[in-house]
Amino acid sequence: MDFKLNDDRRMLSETLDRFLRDNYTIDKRHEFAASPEGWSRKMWQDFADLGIIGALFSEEQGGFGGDGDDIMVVFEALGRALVVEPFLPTLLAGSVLAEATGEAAALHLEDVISGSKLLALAHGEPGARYTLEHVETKASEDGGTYRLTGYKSVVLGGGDANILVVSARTSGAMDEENGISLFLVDPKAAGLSFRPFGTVDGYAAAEIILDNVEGELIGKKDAAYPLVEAAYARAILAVCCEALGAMEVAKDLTVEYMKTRKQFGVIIGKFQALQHRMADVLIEIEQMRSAVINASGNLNSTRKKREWYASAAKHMAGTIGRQVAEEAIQIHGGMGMTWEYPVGHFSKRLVMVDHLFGDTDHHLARFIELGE
Amino acid sequence: MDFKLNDDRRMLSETLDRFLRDNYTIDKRHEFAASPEGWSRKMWQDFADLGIIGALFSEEQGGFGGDGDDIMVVFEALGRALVVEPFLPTLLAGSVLAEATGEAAALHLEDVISGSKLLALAHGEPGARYTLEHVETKASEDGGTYRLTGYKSVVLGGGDANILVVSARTSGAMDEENGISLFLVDPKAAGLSFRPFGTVDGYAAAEIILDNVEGELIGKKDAAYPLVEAAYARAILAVCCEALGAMEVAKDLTVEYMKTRKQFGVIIGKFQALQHRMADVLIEIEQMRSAVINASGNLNSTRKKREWYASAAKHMAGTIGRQVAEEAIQIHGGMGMTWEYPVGHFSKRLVMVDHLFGDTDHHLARFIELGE
Amino acid sequence: MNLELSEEDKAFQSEVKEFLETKLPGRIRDKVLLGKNLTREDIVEWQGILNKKGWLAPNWPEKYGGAKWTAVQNHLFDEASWQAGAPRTIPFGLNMLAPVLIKFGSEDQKQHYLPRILDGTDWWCQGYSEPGAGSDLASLKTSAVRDGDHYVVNGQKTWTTLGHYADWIFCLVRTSSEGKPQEGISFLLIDMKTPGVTVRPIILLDGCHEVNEVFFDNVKVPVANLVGEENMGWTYAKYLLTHERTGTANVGNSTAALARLKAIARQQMSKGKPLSRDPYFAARLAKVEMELEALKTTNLRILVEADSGAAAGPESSMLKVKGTIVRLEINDLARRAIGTYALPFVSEALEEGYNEQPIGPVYANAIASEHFNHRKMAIYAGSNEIQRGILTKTKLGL
Amino acid sequence: MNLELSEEDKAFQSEVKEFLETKLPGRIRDKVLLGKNLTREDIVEWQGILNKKGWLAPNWPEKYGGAKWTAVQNHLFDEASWQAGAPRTIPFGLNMLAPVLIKFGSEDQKQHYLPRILDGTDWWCQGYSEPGAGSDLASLKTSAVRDGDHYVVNGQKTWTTLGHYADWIFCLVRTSSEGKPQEGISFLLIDMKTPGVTVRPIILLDGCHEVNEVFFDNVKVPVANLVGEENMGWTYAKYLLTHERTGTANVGNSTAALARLKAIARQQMSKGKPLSRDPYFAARLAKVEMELEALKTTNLRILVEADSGAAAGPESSMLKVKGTIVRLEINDLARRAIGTYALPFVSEALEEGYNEQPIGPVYANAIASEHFNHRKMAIYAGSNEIQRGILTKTKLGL
Repeated sequence: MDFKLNDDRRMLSETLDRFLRDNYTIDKRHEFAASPEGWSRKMWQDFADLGIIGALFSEEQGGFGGDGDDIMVVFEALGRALVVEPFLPTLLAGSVLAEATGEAAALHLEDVISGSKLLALAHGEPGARYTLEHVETKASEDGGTYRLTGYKSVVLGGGDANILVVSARTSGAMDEENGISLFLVDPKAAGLSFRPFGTVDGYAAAEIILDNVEGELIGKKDAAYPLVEAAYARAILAVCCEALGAMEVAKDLTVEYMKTRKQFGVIIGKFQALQHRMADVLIEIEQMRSAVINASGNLNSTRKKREWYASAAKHMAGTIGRQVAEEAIQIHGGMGMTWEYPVGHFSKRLVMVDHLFGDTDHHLARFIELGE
Repeated sequence: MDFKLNDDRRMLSETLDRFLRDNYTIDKRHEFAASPEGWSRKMWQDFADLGIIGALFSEEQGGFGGDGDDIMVVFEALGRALVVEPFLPTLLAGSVLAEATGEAAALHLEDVISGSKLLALAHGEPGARYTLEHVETKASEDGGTYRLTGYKSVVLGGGDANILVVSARTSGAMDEENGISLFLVDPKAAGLSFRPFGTVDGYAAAEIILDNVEGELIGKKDAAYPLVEAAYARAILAVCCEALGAMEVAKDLTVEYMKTRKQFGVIIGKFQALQHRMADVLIEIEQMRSAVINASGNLNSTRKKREWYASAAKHMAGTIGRQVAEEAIQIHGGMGMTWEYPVGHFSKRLVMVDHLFGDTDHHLARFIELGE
Repeated sequence: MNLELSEEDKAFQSEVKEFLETKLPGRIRDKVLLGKNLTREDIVEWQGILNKKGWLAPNWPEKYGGAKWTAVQNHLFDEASWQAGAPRTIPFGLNMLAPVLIKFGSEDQKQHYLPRILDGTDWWCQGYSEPGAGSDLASLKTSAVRDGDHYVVNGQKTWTTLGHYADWIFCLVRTSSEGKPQEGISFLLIDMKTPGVTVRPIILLDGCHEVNEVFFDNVKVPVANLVGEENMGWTYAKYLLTHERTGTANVGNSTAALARLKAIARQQMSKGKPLSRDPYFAARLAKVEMELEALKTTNLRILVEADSGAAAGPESSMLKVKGTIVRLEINDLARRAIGTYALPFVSEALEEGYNEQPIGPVYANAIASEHFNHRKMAIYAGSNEIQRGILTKTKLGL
Repeated sequence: MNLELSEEDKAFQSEVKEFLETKLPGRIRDKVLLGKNLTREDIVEWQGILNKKGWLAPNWPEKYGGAKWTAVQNHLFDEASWQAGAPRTIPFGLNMLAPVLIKFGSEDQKQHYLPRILDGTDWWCQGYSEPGAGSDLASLKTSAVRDGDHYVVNGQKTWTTLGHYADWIFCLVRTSSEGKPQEGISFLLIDMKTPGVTVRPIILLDGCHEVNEVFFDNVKVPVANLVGEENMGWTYAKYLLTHERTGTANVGNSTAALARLKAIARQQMSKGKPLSRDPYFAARLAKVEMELEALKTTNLRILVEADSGAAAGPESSMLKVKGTIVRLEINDLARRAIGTYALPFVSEALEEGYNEQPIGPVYANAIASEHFNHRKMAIYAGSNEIQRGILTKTKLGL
């Protein structure tokens, strides 16, 4: 057993932290989020040049990382800065792509890692809630060409992708794991329409409507479910790490505020009721860190263990995230409610993370099922 | 709408409170609980003479009360003193008996109200958990005589009753509401055996094993379920009121202790973390009181409303009881862990109430079902 | 005890229901039910309708326009209004300033200001909190210095809700620095159009403009605008805290919100069943419903008792704490209920006249932003920590 | 990072498992697994077996009998012992006195006392708390006044666990009232057979005799029984707090208890299904299991870091708080799991030789009483409130 990062990861962590400290203040973040695209192309290229995108993929995928530890290091730092650039869609779609295809993927991934192409995975649908096996979008074959029709909802990075990876049903019933296939779709293809939007916490996403759109089958027909599930496990780990980073900052900002804000002639940090609540927050964040380590350490374990620990981490990100978010706002009082003061944005992110890749209750049910 | 007790109930409340204050200190309570029977015959007669047993039954049942308000007044006072005498079995079995039979009941109830006879309802079984429709005990008819065979578990007051009311299946499957009938059984009847015991919080109960025991059918054959359910609703209200009384005392003892116990040179009542926790306890107890008022006010409402509010009250008695019990012990520290100091006994009662007539989760599920 | 409504109250309930059904404009109702932004005009319109019926200020003395409602009737009106999707009335003039004027104001002040509150001439806002004086309100610093027949006011107020709509502001100002901080505070009425008054928006974390900073730079206020006696403002402000309780527990608001949440939960599907039948969601819903059912009774117990002349007490602290916990929990369930569609946020869709098709279900757009916005409930009007402190002192005696 | 055990640790784990399977007497194991009362002899017997293997005091320096275990090995042993139903070793001599003696005691004291702890000659108990000095330990009053080559000790200790079994007690006593309260405390070893020492039982709320009051009435204690320097006792006691952490998080104990709880939940039936498939019970179980899985890692992270020479820190406060919360939650689920059979309590059934058929399932009898007894965990060795205070100061800097 070993709970230390190796030297490469420590360096990656320091590099990224330093870069974000220098280039990604909360004001910059608001500026990027408020821009027309909702994020910064320039920053994205800088991240690529720093090797941060490459750190998410293994050497055989063309990157130089791709382990749980890499995801932990990168996304915790991104969470501390509330980075709005499309790391989550890149990880999610990149993971699927890398596993689904061999050489074709390598070519695409090379461009993704260099920052010149953007990916998104269009998988979720309005009727799916958080289940991964619910796919209504249909792909029908006609003379070797597949055509896709359906509706994909809240596709992270969906409005900006140069390549869309779209799941569709080639056989089986609506809620079956078998029968789902993956397709590469050109976002400019005929029949494709987008409704891009920003999320309430500042990230770019889109609804994607497919009306008889041409797609290129990648990977084995009907057998995409395990790939999608594995990619989501990586994305769950990533978003939990992001949440962990945001928790740390929300806690630190709150403790700082408690040291400076005076009421009744003393700093509010002297009020024992608040102290004990923050001590609990501290403990819970340590638990969150451990849950993330468990999920990371089991990313290459059996499917059952990987998913069990991923669900535990995501459930805990939901409960602890809520606790940290609420305490941070409440202890800040009015200041916590403002746009201007940073802490509220961390709270928002912490709550909304619960709506990505399955919420608290979804992963509770899943944890129970997997444990049976 | 009116939230005041009428004059009769106010007098009943004052009489009982005064009597308990004068005659039922915590030391007396321990003495009664530690006696061979586990409670005091003399106290029981005194309660009867004061009219406390009669207050649980309506005039047409031979008493002079029987409303939700009567149950509230009596059981809250009993809970404040942790009275170990068999009020709950008397209410439970008496309610069933009064509804099941006409004149026969009146005769028995007269003796019960005067204190000369004791009743118990033997309904629960080892496989039933908290469901009321699960009855495996069988009653078979042979020439007009019924004979009962089965196992009844944790029968409150079961070891001391002069008359047992026993439920048994006369038709239907193990978990059906239809097919349950009620029987009067003489505790000295052949084939009946008892395993009396004390509960961990000091109340008398027994396991009852029936091996071809003669029983007298009361009420309509196969149709006892609604009577049993209605009687349990009354018992649920009663035990929630008992819990409410115990909560009030546990809170008061804790606040008293906070005013006298010094650590670090000040009374611990000055520690804000403890203050806020006790403020929450205070609020929760007021909520418990309201839940009890809701259950009481709907006791004669439709079945659905009666059971819905009863389940809400019992669920809340479970959650709030736990919170009060734990805070009381925790804030007392070591003293809360001792037999000698009273507060721990209130905590024990509050936790164990969760195991009577359905626990927190049982009533949560029931509340949901009834609300659908 | 008796939980049934009297015949009289039942008749009142029907009257309220019918009034709301016939008089509440559908355009306004739809905005409220979908969480869209109400304009100043919407609110003024609705308050005008209520005023015409004589129901805008039911708890004022009859001679000023009150309706002599009992606590139960107040509760019934509150509940029905929320259920129907009526906007809340703006409390600053109606429920916060008016009781103070009625109790402590001069006859001239009453004659002048009260009718203008009712008929919508004056929109009032509240000037209590300051950057350094939130929970510790008594430490406020905005000063009013007597200069002939004027006070000269300097300082800053903050968290001024709808201050950008207001014509007038009632302020706590420091007129003396002698004695305890509470002893040098006065209650002053200030015309927002007076030179030297500046309103600056504070954007909340949901991106909305609702509260403001108000700056006073040598603002001249006639001495006639002082309410009651100089340096007695703290007493007047405290009087308010124990006076108006009907809405404290948020019972009407929560009841309506819960009903809407249940409707959503029946529509949302989870693994092939309505979400309302998912055991974990159903459990969350049931727990908050149990709490709310109990809170309704706690609320009525306290209101009816206060009505019957029992001393106004710290019970409103309980209502505030539990009321916000319940209300915020319902919001939390609402954002859970809509799943991934909690994420999209189209702020323009909150405005009147937005006609595009919504992203996701029509009820979803405002839910997350409202969730964040409502966190203020546990902070304003005495944070839940302040309320627990009050309970500690008054009810626990610690 | 790496969550896998090394080959060496896996081998160690097997060795421990085999040892427990072959050497732990079945009679003792059954008592532990059913929550029955262990006698003094049971414990002495098991400690003797461990001592023979060299595993009774693994963390002592090798020259006194230690085993040079790593943090991970300590954890593995702890986990396996609980799982197997081995009694816990009594920590007072082994883990609380011994490290102080080893660090601060004289060579004579080490030579004399350490072997007697190992071979079971001396059963030690701890004399820290007093009626007026619980959380605020430094306010202790039991006095030791020097009189020639003796101290004369007067006062009272309380909550003395298993004091009625003990041969010796190590005490914090007041030798000076100068300076801060912490500065006048000494660490003294007292033979329980000395005239003037009286042990009086305290019955806990589960009816069991486990802790005691110990009274000192002019008890003469040789000066040679002073550990280290006079008035330095507080430093020695604090040293202990940061020294022994393996069991603080209760991880081994909780893991075993959770496994047993799951077995019960599979046996108990609820509405025709195993209770483990009841969604609400399953949710409670899952939540505590997630917490425990995280706590295992939190625990190992902290232990491994401490092992690697990082400064001993306040992290044990986290382990204490979360560890007791998890452990007590498992108890709470256990009492829920057995339904109505949580109620019956037959205290004789906890004693050896009780042969009657149990009331309800055989595993049920001790569950409720143990539930109440275990509440002590959140109180003793620094209550969870004290731990939160430590975290506030040290980790939050408030």
